[in-house]
Amino acid sequence: GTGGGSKPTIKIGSDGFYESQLVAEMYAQVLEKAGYTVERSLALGARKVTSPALEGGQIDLKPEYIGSGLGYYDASKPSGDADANAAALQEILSGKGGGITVLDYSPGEDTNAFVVRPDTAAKFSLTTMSDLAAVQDELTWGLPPECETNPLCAGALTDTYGIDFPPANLEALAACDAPIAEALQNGAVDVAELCSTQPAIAQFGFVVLEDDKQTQPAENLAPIVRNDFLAKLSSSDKTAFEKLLNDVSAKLTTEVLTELGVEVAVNQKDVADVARDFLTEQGLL
Amino acid sequence: MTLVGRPGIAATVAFDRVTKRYPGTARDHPGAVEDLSLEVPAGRICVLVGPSGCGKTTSLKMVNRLIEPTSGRILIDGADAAARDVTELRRSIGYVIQQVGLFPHQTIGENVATVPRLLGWAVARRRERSEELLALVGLDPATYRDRYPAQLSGGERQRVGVARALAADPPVMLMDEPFGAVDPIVRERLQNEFLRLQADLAKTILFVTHDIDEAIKIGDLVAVMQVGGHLAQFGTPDEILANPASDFVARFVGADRGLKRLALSRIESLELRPAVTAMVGDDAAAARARILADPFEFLLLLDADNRPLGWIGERDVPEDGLLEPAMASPTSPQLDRRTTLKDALAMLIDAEVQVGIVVDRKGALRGLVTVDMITAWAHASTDRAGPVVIS
Amino acid sequence: MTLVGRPGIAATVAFDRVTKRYPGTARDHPGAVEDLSLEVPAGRICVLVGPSGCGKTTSLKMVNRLIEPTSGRILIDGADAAARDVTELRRSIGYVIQQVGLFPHQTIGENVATVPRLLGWAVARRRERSEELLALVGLDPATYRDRYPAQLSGGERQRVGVARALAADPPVMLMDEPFGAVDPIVRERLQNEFLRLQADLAKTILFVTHDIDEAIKIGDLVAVMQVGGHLAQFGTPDEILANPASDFVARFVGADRGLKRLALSRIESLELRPAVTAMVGDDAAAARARILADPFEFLLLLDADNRPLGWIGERDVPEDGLLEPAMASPTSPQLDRRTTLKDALAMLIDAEVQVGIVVDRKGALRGLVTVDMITAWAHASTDRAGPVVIS
Amino acid sequence: MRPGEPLLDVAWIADHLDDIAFRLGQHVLIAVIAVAVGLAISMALALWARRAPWLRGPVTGIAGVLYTIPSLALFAALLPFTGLTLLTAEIPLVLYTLLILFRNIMAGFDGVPADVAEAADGMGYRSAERLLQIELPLAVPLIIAGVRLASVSTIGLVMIVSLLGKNLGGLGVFITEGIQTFFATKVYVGAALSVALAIAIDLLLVWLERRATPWSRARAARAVAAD
Amino acid sequence: MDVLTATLAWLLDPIHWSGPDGIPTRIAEHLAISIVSLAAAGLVALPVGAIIGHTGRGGTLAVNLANLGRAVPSYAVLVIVLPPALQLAPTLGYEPSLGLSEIPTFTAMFLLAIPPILVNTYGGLREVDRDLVEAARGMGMRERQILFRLEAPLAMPVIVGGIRTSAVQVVATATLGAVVAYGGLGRYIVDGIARNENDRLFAGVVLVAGLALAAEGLLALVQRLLSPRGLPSAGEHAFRNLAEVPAPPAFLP
Ligand SMILES: Nc1ncnc2c1ncn2[C@@H]1O[C@H](COP(=O)(O)OP(=O)(O)OP(=O)(O)O)[C@@H](O)[C@H]1O
Ligand SMILES: Nc1ncnc2c1ncn2[C@@H]1O[C@H](COP(=O)(O)OP(=O)(O)OP(=O)(O)O)[C@@H](O)[C@H]1O
Ligand SMILES: [Mg+2]
Ligand SMILES: [Mg+2]
Repeated sequence: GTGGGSKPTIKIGSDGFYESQLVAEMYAQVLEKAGYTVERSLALGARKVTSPALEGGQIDLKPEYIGSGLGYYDASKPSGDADANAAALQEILSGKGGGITVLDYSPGEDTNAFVVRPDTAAKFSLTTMSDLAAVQDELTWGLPPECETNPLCAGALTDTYGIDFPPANLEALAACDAPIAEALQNGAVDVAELCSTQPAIAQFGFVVLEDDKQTQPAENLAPIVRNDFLAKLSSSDKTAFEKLLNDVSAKLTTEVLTELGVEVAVNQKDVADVARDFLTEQGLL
Repeated sequence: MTLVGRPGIAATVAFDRVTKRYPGTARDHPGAVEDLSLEVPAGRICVLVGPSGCGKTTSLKMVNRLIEPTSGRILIDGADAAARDVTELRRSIGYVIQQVGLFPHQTIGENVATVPRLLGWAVARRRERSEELLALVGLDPATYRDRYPAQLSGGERQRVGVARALAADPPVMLMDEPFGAVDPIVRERLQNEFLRLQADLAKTILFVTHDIDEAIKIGDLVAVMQVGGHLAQFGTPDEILANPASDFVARFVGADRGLKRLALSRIESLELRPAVTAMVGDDAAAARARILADPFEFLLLLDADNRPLGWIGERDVPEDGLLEPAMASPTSPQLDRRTTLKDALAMLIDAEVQVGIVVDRKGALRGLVTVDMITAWAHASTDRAGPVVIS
Repeated sequence: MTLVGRPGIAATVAFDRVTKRYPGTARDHPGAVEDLSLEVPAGRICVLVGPSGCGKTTSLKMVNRLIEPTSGRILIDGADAAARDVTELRRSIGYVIQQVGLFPHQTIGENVATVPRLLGWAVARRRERSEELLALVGLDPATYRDRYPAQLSGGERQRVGVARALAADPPVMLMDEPFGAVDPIVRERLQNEFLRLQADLAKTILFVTHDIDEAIKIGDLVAVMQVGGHLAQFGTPDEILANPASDFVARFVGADRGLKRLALSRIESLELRPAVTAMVGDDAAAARARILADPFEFLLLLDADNRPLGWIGERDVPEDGLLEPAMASPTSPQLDRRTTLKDALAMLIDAEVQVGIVVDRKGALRGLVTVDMITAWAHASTDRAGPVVIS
Repeated sequence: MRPGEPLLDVAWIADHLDDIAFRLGQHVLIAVIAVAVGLAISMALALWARRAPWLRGPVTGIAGVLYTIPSLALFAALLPFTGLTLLTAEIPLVLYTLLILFRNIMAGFDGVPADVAEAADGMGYRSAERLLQIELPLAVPLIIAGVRLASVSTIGLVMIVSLLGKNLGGLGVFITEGIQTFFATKVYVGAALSVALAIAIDLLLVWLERRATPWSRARAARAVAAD
Repeated sequence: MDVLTATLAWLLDPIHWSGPDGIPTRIAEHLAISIVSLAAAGLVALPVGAIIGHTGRGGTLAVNLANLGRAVPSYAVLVIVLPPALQLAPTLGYEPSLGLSEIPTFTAMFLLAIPPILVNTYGGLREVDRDLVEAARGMGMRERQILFRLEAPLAMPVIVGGIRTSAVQVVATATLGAVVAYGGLGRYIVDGIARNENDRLFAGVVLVAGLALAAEGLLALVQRLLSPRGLPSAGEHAFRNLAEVPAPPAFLP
């Protein structure tokens, strides 16, 4: 990394759950190495908090999932096409909080995954989501509260996979969260919407049903940063700054996200350490 | 008056070497009550009196076993209270406390009917009973039955407290400073009503007070207690006033105990002295002769119905003519048989002619009383066991 | 005693046609105080007495303006209280109430020094002052100064209350039933201490009580009030007892007011009667002759220092030989000049030989007193304005 | 929660003592600030309501209504103005203390015995002197009682602040993280420590009260002596 | 401001007044869990409170426990109870869905509801003038008669006060159930957040607040009805126990 002139202070935020924190931490560390002073506001409880925070300039930078980030503003937009999502998101964010820039997104993603217990998979011989339609009424579905209004959830299920919404047996549980995983593991639900990199999947040996018709949004991770911060940087610094973050994004494959997730959520390593080890190993520090 | 009047539902109450030490008080430290023995005959009022902290309340509560004695027995009609079922025992003993302890959430009627309800009397009988009792203590049932305690004056509450304690016509009543909380004037009235009541009911009553005058007025028997729970003296008010058993008792009953004693007896107990009298219209000369012959130098003029009109000094009786009302000069106190000797003495001291004229209900003369007669009576009635204690 | 003893820091207090009606009470309904006029000379104790609710407290509180009169003026040393700054006024008036109102969070020392602190005295002076006052009311400063009110008995608290009121040596003191909350024995003691104190201090004191006996004992002047806030009578205790102005007053002071009056005077006010005496070792024959000659039939035997040993009935005086102590039979009450006539009468009534022997401090004979002498005195001292009211 | 996970992962605790200490400290700080500010505001309101009694009802009522507003909604509403700051965190906490503190302070003033107040007036205390020298000291026990309750309550509530991120969450962060990552130990540590903290602060305040009110101990002493 | 109008509009929209996600259904669900939890808490807290209150033994312990319970947020209780509740379903043979929603929600609300009822019952009985109890005992009332005929009636306002506090905070906190897929008004709040629909969210808030106030009012009425006549109605006193103060609704993650 390069130095050159005094660097402004940057406020980095993240969503509540560990993966977002992890990536935010990576941003923070590379920027610190490059001489930026970093103020962290990690683990902001919910988008209800993070979005106003970013738009209001409480934070300058955060990792964003280009799919759900887009969905937060317009549930009808997100698609399976990463470029499209990124572009759409950029389009919306340009108008928010005096302009927000979406930098390069990661190759890897942490998208919605519909998973079942092995026994269920075996019993109904389920491998793809198309297999679900036939047995939909025999299963209890664990779907997030926003599913109904989310084209990628209710929409996709009905239109693409011919599954009625709401299903006969539905439990409304936030995706990727503790209760839904518990519920799935203990048979309170049979199909649950989790996140593809979620360690629980490995832990409990859940079976991820292949989204054979590519309905789920591209949920690649991209740094999003306030323009008024970028404006503070000399053009050279600005390029350097964007490169730093894009380099990080470049390293984040789905496998990486999953592994690191296990480190944090299963082995209970501290986010900062996990980030540091990874970056050093990747030669980014 | 069905039950109410029924007298003689009373029992003897006896303390037999009763001692109470509260836990936590030092070994050597005297108990709240020490080795108390006394017997209250059925139908009598025994007043426990003494300075604050001397063990009155403790003694009382041991009778209905709100407090259990450390040692000794309490016998009711000869039966050991400790042997009886405590609930049944308490229901058979009336209990009145200074704070009255009326149940604020129940009407006066319900309050009075408390024990009957506990005893499972029928509703009708309970109502009848509580009205009867309210009337008995001088509260109009129609007015008070449905009020709540908060709506009564202190004196009225005390009456209700007494009524409640009487409800099941218990042979024994315990009263802990029942009139302690009301002002002197009301208190006086309550005491008198209480005595009138007891005259009908003749309960056995243990009555606690720290006011010696109340004790003397109320008690058939008085037990003077001393801090440390010792019984300093037990006897009739007269005995205690006449012969205080110790300096403590003497000081407690007060220097004027002689006068207090006089309050215990009434004119009726004196041998009245005849007056030299004359009727309006009598011949003056004869009357003058009679009074001059007599050592006492005032002639008492009466009207046609023997009602005293006033005195005529012997020298002022005309030597002839007839006696006229106008001749009589200022009168003396008029007393009757029920006047206490103390009040009589007080009035005589105050009066011009220091001779009291005793009249009957119709106001007719019955005789005379003088200061000397009263002092002489006091003197004679003092039984001279032991020398007089001089305070 | 620096400040404390300083007498005569006192002011006259006068009520001039003062009326108080509490808001919300009906027009026709009488006020709490109606048209009250009376004057208390500097250095005197004026007791307001009357049944509950008669307006005593209201009257008192109008002096330090805790209550403002509806009409009329209150003059302190002739100056209208209403015209003075209320804070300054209150700080110049001592105030003692029945519940004492000690500040529970301050030590006794701090409590006593309250007004001095408000007046901004220096710390040292304040401490000195409060110790002085504690000593004055009979509480050892070393022991009590640093205690808290909760650690004192009722009686001790009352003393502290008085000390606190005296702290700034105010010319006027207001006391509302100051001894109302303590038991009769303690109360008696407090009253005596209070009188002793006032003898030194000579403050102008308005004192409220509903106990007529306390009023008579404490007051130089007594104002008897009647429910409705009317002044029923205002005068010295003796005037009120001798001539109650109305039936209400007569009933309120009680049937035995004659005796109460006796409590106001002492043996010293009697003309003592000489005794026929003889010394141990005198010749019996001579003594016998003397006593037989005298109408009174008891010889009083004295020891070498003129101290009475007892009576010898005239018939029992030996015809020859010398007089010996053994001959003297039971004695009579021994009184001294300070004994009240009431107590004297009480003792005489009680005694065997109904003659009181008055002795001096050393116990030497000064003379005799009899019941007749007392009653005669009472008779003589009653001024006969108006007929005697017979209750 | 995780299959075969020990009920309590002592190793994790051992490794994270400093982290735990930091969270604990943060928790205390946030709670103390909230109660202190709440006390100041309540006291001001109480003094005002003493002059204007009509205020009493409304103040109590409003303080009660505040209780039904979920903190998330409150945060969302505040964020644009106060940002991701301690201020944002404290505002709901402070609001939640008002009901308790205001009411106890008022009760403390009410509790001054009538005879004491009358004696004070009778001896010529000015209103301010009376307040500072008599009424406040006598209200102390009830005020401290209120502070104790407010503290325990606030300690439990600090959890809500973890919505505002790690920087402010106190022990709440452990609980949320523990839940997210199926790690019971964190949840237990978070809950247990806040209970312990509550006890500790409560005891501290009890001690403080004793120091501040020697007279009430005197009373107790006598009560014992009496019987 | 537009939030307010939007919320109002949402509330007035007939669509939201019918069907399984309709306001009536949600209120019914909300009331169901609240009432059941309250009833269960009462079944436990009233007898215990009565015993320690009458005998005066173990009071301080119970009260302090109740107060300290406040330091544990209901949300923590919820998630701590969730796993065992789910795992026990097979062995105890209830529907897993119960273990997912009802049981955790019920447990959290049950524990939340106990302290106020317990502490007030205890305190209410303690406040009864000892002289009265003495008089009653002296007249030969049995202990249970003293409890039921004297202490309980006199303490009734305080006891109902405790139930009132419990009710308010349970109603306000039962929204938590929505996190574990329970229904009730919490759904609107959770869903509103998840879907970023402020009107739905604040409609939920308003409905909960309304229901809480309704419960408050209703029980205040009951309290007045059950207050024994002849007693001067006691003014508001100081809070002596945390349990006398309704807990603010737990936050939603
Ligand atoms: N429950 C108790 N425990 C310990 N000591 C007690 C208890 N009750 C009373 N005492 C002590 O026992 C003694 C006698 O108390 P008791 O109440 O019988 O006195 P009393 O004569 O009724 O006094 P008072 O006239 O003030 O009512 C007192 O010293 C008191 O302090
Ligand atoms: N603040 C008040 N408002 C209305 N009426 C009052 C008030 N204070 C006293 N009164 C009434 O004024 C009358 C006189 O009251 P006050 O207190 O002066 O009587 P008191 O002689 O002191 O009685 P006690 O001996 O009981 O103290 C009573 O009828 C009382 O009811
Ligand atoms: Mg007693
Ligand atoms: Mg008065």
